[in-house]
Amino acid sequence: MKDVLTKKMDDSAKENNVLIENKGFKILVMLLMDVEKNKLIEMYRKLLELRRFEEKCWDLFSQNLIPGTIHLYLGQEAVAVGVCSNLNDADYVQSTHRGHGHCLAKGAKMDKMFAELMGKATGYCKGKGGSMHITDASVGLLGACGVVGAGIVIAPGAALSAKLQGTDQVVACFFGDGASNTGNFHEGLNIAATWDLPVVFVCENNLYAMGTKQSDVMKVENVAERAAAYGIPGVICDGNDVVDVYKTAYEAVKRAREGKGPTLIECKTYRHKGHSRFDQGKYRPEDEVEEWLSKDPIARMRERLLSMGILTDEDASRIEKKVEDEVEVAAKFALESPFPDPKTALDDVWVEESESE
Amino acid sequence: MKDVLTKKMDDSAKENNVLIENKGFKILVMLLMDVEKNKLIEMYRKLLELRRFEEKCWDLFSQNLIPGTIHLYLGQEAVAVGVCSNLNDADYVQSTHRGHGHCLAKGAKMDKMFAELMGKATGYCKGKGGSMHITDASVGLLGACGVVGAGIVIAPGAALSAKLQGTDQVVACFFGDGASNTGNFHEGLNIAATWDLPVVFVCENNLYAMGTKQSDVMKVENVAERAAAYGIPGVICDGNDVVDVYKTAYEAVKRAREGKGPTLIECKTYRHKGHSRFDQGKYRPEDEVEEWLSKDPIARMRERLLSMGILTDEDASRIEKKVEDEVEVAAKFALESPFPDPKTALDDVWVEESESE
Amino acid sequence: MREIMAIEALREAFQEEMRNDKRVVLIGEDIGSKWHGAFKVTQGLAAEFGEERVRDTPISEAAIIGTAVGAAMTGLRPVAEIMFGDLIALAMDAICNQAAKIRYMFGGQVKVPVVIRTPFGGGKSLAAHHSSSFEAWFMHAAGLKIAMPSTPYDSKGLLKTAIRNIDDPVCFFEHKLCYLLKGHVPEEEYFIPFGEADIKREGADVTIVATFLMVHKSLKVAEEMAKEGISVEVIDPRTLVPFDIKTIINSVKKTGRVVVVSEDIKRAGITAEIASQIMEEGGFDYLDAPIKRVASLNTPIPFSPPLEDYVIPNEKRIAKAVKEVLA
Amino acid sequence: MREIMAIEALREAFQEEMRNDKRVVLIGEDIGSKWHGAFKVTQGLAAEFGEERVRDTPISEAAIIGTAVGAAMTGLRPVAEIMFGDLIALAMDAICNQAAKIRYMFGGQVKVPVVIRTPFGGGKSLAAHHSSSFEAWFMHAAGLKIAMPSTPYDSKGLLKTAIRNIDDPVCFFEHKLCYLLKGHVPEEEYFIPFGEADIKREGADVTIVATFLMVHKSLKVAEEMAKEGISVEVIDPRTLVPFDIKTIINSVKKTGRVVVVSEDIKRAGITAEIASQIMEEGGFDYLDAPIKRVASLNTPIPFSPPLEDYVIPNEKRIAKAVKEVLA
Ligand SMILES: Cc1ncc(C[n+]2csc(CCOP(=O)(O)OP(=O)(O)O)c2C)c(N)n1
Ligand SMILES: Cc1ncc(C[n+]2csc(CCOP(=O)(O)OP(=O)(O)O)c2C)c(N)n1
Ligand SMILES: [Mg+2]
Ligand SMILES: [Mg+2]
Repeated sequence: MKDVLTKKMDDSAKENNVLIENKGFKILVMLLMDVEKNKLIEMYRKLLELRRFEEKCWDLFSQNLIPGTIHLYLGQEAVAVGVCSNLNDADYVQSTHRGHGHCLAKGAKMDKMFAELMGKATGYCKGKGGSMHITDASVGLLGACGVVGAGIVIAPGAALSAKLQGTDQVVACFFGDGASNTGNFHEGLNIAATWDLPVVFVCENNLYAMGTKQSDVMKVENVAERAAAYGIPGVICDGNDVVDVYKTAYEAVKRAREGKGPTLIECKTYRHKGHSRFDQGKYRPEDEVEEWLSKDPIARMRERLLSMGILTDEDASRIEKKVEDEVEVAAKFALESPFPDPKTALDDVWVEESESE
Repeated sequence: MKDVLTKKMDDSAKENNVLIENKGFKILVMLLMDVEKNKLIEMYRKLLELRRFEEKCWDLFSQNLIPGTIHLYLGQEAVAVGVCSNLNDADYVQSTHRGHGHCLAKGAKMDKMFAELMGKATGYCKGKGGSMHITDASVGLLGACGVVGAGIVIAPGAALSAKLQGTDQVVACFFGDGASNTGNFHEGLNIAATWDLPVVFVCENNLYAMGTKQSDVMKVENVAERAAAYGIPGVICDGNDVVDVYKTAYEAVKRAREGKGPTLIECKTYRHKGHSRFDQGKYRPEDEVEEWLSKDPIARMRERLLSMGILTDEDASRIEKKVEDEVEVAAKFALESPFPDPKTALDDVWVEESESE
Repeated sequence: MREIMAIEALREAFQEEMRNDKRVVLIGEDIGSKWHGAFKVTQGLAAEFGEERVRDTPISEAAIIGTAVGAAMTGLRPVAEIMFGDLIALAMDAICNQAAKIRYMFGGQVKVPVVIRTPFGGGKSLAAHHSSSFEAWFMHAAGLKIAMPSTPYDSKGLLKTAIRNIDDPVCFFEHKLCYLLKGHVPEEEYFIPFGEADIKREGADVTIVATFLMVHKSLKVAEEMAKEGISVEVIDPRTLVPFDIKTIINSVKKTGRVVVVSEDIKRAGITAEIASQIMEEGGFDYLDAPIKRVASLNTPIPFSPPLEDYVIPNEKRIAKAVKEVLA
Repeated sequence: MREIMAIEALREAFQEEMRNDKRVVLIGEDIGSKWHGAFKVTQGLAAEFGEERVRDTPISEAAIIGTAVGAAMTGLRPVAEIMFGDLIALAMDAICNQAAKIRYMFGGQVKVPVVIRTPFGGGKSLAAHHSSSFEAWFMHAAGLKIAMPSTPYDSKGLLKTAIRNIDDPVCFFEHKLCYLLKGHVPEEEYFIPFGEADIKREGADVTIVATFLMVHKSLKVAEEMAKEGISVEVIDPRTLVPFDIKTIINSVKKTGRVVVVSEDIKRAGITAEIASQIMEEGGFDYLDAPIKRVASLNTPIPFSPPLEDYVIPNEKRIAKAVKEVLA
């Protein structure tokens, strides 16, 4: 069970009368009591997987091996990992144009992802989707989406499926600060709220939508405040702290699974690179960038685990080495894979027939 | 000046140290001091005009003299009159599918309105628009609109015009409770808020969107609560009390005119008839209907003015007679007007040419 | 033989399909027990199947379709309704960028068995926001199948096929003035396959290809023409995607003359595509005259009856076109 | 003679028109001084004209158009930008139900001089949400004028006309792969009227009607064909509404053979309308072979280069069609 960690933590906090404000630290105290160490280590490993995967992407597209454009998840890893660590295999995730992290965190495999990004026949979408439509339906992904905000009306549909079919599945729906200004945001949150659907809306507020500062296009400081318009809880968390994200999502997922309806979570975070392929992010003040780089979610988690003795330097190195090797193997698979036969462009329009020329 | 009334009222309230909670009553106290009686009488006259106009419509379409469908404003008169009494001739009004009241309150003439509703060549839109697109651009109307919510993104544009052209015009944008669930509501309010545009968003919450109860399609009790999502004021008023609407809109219009940005006003009101032509409103509980009918905005205003001595029974009868006569004259004009030449269907697609067949 | 109205035929299709398969759910504005749908198609369905399966929504066209798409991707077979065809403009992204493209973009990993219903057409003096015919937009969006029944019989048979047998997104378009037309509808279950045109009347001199209400207007014209000794064949394609060009070409081989009639505006409308396909797929060599298109004039639909009548094709215009191709 | 890129030509048009008329304002996502537009068309404009007149917006496509429409109705001459053509699906109501219909519905009381810009087209491996060509949708919406320039010269001249001289709503479509093409552009002010096709190359044997990037591909084909002694005329209509059918018919009278080439998908695309108009407006009697349409296959645009190349028309397919109409 995914939620054992938090439950044990809460129970034992009560028992021990631990009174610690910081949620992340509170969990770490529990861990010192040896509760579910592995969960935290696994989250760290995941963070690292997302990081190395994206670094390799950066590398590959610098070599022109990835066509089109690409939106890297670098810097936001704690959000996807923190949220998805609360999900079961059967749960759904609606992703965005910046979707590699969501895919990996939900369990997609790196080899078929690299292959898709490179437009290879062995990719998840047989080369038809690329970065902006990458998905692995077999692990509950509803897909990356090139239209900002469009997934926010699709996610409630998956939740409706779960509700009507009587499963306890929940849907995590990711989107950016910019997406919260779209009409789809309003309609999607309202319908999910009205119908008490099991959706966790996760806004990754990285302060910018392309070059546009969030504060220039909305008069509220926090996207979470918008939850009030739908009569659902709106919660803010530190999107660069995987433990805080985990804990915040835990409550929201629980609420959704119990049939109590959606929650809007806002994760304050930052992207390390520009918006997309060629953007250098010059519109962002240097000190702002520096400040956020110093809050790197992976370094923070590593340091914590080390300082609390959950991880030794050697463990850490071993994990890091392993992830790096896996990334290389996966990229190699993709590099060596063939491009699709052009005629396959006619497949997959319809379920039964192919299109004709 | 349209806003003198409220200003005088406030000043003199301060001077006299009047401490009366009810805003409507407070104004009446001022009136007893003989401040701007005429304003109130004019509002009453307007209310009556809207009422008699719609009653005549009801009559005409019962005789099959109005083609298509029609959404009567009966019962909601205090909203249009209360808001528009704050507007100058140069100000704009964005109307809805239920737009007759907005048009009349902003100064459209009954004769050309009846003619349009009947599809006559002498109508405001030469028979091309009908009830759902009725408008008089010469008095600042941006038009009725058949697509629920669509006007909410158009209104900010008119406000942008005013702002960039340096006028002090404001835009009153009307819409229903149902419209507040559309994506356009979200995008329109957000862009107006972000740009501090002079718009007063007026939600006429009549509890229903066709047969759908507001409380079944949103989890917040008041549409006004949604203002919080845009960082603008949200205010509720008694939509069946023209004085309360007037006073509430006064503040919002002032704010807009001073460049301080939009306000969302929610007017709680009720439609007396069904939603449209053939609807009998059977989905509404009888006691609810009764309760609201007892709060009829016109009867209330009449009674008040009488009891406060602003209007005598004779004055009232004279006004009523006059309005009724005007309605009859206007309807006669429309009835006697010709239908348009079919070929004129090709005009007005383009500014310069006509379409060809 | 039983004659019922199209709205009854559609309702019957829903009843049968909803009884047959729990995954079929209806999503739309005012389709439930308070209003029963703007045209009363869904009357009684909420009472029989409950509000969980016949879901009234907020006025949120994008979310109506988006939610249906998400549900279709995850195991339901939703039927989403947009109350008036014009309002489908508010859901174009959900329909044409999402529903239509998802399977393809994802390399066939998922299917999206959603049915999107909406009524098109004028003739009721509802003016420019409630009278449009936008079917050409969807014909031009890769990934959507499209049905547009003209009769009660076709309505039931095509809707049942759309719900039960087609795993791709279907746009199921209806026509406001066809709703109350009566016609023969068997009480037994039946399915009409997509991609099979129906010859509504056989003839030898001219082929009319028509959809929706224009089928009925064309049939009247054919009847009138028969009195003058002109034999008109009237073909209703019934589905635009897939499109049964073969049946039409066979007819053209016989008649050598074609009039294509549709209520959507002429410019870039479905008559253009149908005429082009006829030319390309073998018709050119058999044609004795250029194909005539009869469609609405290139204007929004006006409110006033004399104007509206002028813009939308009527029997007179159809007859004139028939005479012209025969001239 | 000065040669500049289309993005520079467009920018110059903006500069001239914004200097000329204060009422011209730009509204769109990331068009200002932070990003300069996704394709850098608006670079420098915010610096020169200020943020009040070059307005960055939230990600709110419907409000971008709606706001521009409201502004146009009340005295401004706004130019609204949708960052990618596919996303225009989010603003279909504002464009096709409001901008297009308002003047008509209101019986001519107002005008709506708004220009709506967006880039269409594939070829950049941007996949199905950033590569579509939806111009046919707008050609099928009564009340919109449509320009789609293929060269820098046409870009500047048509944009200036759209902003200054046309009081109706204009859809001004651009093509991503035409942006960086260079061509001769006069430094002086000039205006290209809507409704005048341009013969990009004269020829006697076959007429190619093409738009956007297909003009350039067709010109290459024409050059190749010339070597084989086949003389190809290439006509670019430049505006879809109004549409200059006369110039095309005159060409057809000469050549008797036509290929229509467009990047939008074939089914119900602009090639259907163009082919139909040619047939109806006098072409039929002069045609020696059925008109051939070359367009994208009826699929969403795939991501991977070999797939995308297969779906979008290339020189080979155009050449093949030319040979076929000549056969
Ligand atoms: C509806 C829509 N509008 C515009 C775009 C172009 N675009 C792509 S990403 C992006 C910014 C999105 O910002 P945000 O939602 O904050 O996500 P982030 O990129 O910051 O992760 C924009 C404007 C788009 N893809 N879809
Ligand atoms: C976008 C849209 N969806 C649906 C409709 C059909 N319709 C017309 S009026 C209406 C109800 C509107 O409710 P509300 O906004 O509360 O206004 P009211 O009728 O109560 O004045 C509906 C659903 C429409 N015209 N436009
Ligand atoms: Mg962002
Ligand atoms: Mg209402």
